[in-house]
Amino acid sequence: MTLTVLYFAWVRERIGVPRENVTTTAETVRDLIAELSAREERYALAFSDLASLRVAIDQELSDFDAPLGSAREVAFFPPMTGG
Amino acid sequence: MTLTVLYFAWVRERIGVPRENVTTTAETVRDLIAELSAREERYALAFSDLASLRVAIDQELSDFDAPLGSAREVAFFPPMTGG
Amino acid sequence: MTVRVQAEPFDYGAECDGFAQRAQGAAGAVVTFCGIVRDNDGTLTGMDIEHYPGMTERALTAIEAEAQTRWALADSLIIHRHGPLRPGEMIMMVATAARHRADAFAAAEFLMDYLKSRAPFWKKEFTAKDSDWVAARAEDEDALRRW
Amino acid sequence: MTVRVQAEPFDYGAECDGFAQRAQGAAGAVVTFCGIVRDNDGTLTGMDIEHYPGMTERALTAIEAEAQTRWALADSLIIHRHGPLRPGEMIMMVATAARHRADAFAAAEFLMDYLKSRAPFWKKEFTAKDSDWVAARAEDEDALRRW
Repeated sequence: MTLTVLYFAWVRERIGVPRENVTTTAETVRDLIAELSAREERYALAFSDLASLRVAIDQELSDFDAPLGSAREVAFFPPMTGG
Repeated sequence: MTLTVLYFAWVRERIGVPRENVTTTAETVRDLIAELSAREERYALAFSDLASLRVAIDQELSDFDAPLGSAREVAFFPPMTGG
Repeated sequence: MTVRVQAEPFDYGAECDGFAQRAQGAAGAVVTFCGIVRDNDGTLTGMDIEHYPGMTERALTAIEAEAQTRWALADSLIIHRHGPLRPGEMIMMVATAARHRADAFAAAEFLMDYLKSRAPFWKKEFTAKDSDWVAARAEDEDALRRW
Repeated sequence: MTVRVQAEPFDYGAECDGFAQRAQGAAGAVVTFCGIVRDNDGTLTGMDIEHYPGMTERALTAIEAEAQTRWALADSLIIHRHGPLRPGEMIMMVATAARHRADAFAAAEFLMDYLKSRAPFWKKEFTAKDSDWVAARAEDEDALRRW
């Protein structure tokens, strides 16, 4: 499965790109994070504290144990600070 | 003591004037109401239900047992409906 | 802190804009409220607002001063009209500016709750058939208890 | 119900005016909120707001729809800017119109609470020395629990 993975705010800055295509066999968000973290230090750093991260699947807020299913877009970002 | 007595909204309509000077020896608002009510039917009618009336002494909300003291202006009106 | 009691219409958009412009820098949050004459499903032909000149300004100023002691406000504004109004016309507005939104919202609601029941205004509604003084609502009196 | 996400400034006064004009007749109460970039006692030189195009509009539309189911709203509006902003500039606004003021106030506060913590915006603040992402405040997350 190939996903578009997006990063925002300091997650984007740590990983160094705003988006990338990721080919993965991960079943859950948590699996995907483990896979990316194993790849390179910059991912491990960005994902080191899950409590300070949020995830959206196909533009809907989700959680780390959510199955990726037929997701096309996964986004990682810090807690939102709009308004 | 001579007071300026003001009436607003339906109190004004029942009494028939927006304001008048009243010479009185009343010690409290309640005394003044009794004095006016004894004068003419229109006052008795306007003052018949004190629960639906409010009073201000010198432009400050007060209550029926308040002493008139050196008041110069007493106003009677229904509960307020601003906003 | 500003209080204006007037028969003339006011320009809600211009008032909001001016208020927010003056708040810029000091405040991060501006809340405004505007009250409009409802047409009551088309039955209302007009409204007349009576007030107590002198006491009205005193009461509104006191309500604003009380809000100022309760919340950290950068500024506040109350405008209230009196006299004849048509359905759809704006009756009054309040505006509050504060560092954070919770203060601005709470103060605006406080100003509204108090001026509804503690400022000397009385509304008379006119229909094609008759006219009647608007009765105070128990929920407006109850609303004061939360402060 | 309107949602606008834009880099351009918006005219708060004109938006308030237009919103209130459209509400006239149906609604008796209009509430607006405007968020302004605070200068943090003069230390802030600017702000940059990042967002998630696509998800932002979806999230704001969903928040407005939720408000619509909870309160009897005649109308609502959300405008939120992104990109670089200077101190004193307006970041965003919401407006609500309802028959009674309690609904208009509650819905406006609900929209604010939700868009603060559930719409994908992130603020970065710049000073003369450095820059940093604004941390989410625990009290903003807590504010959601009252709804």
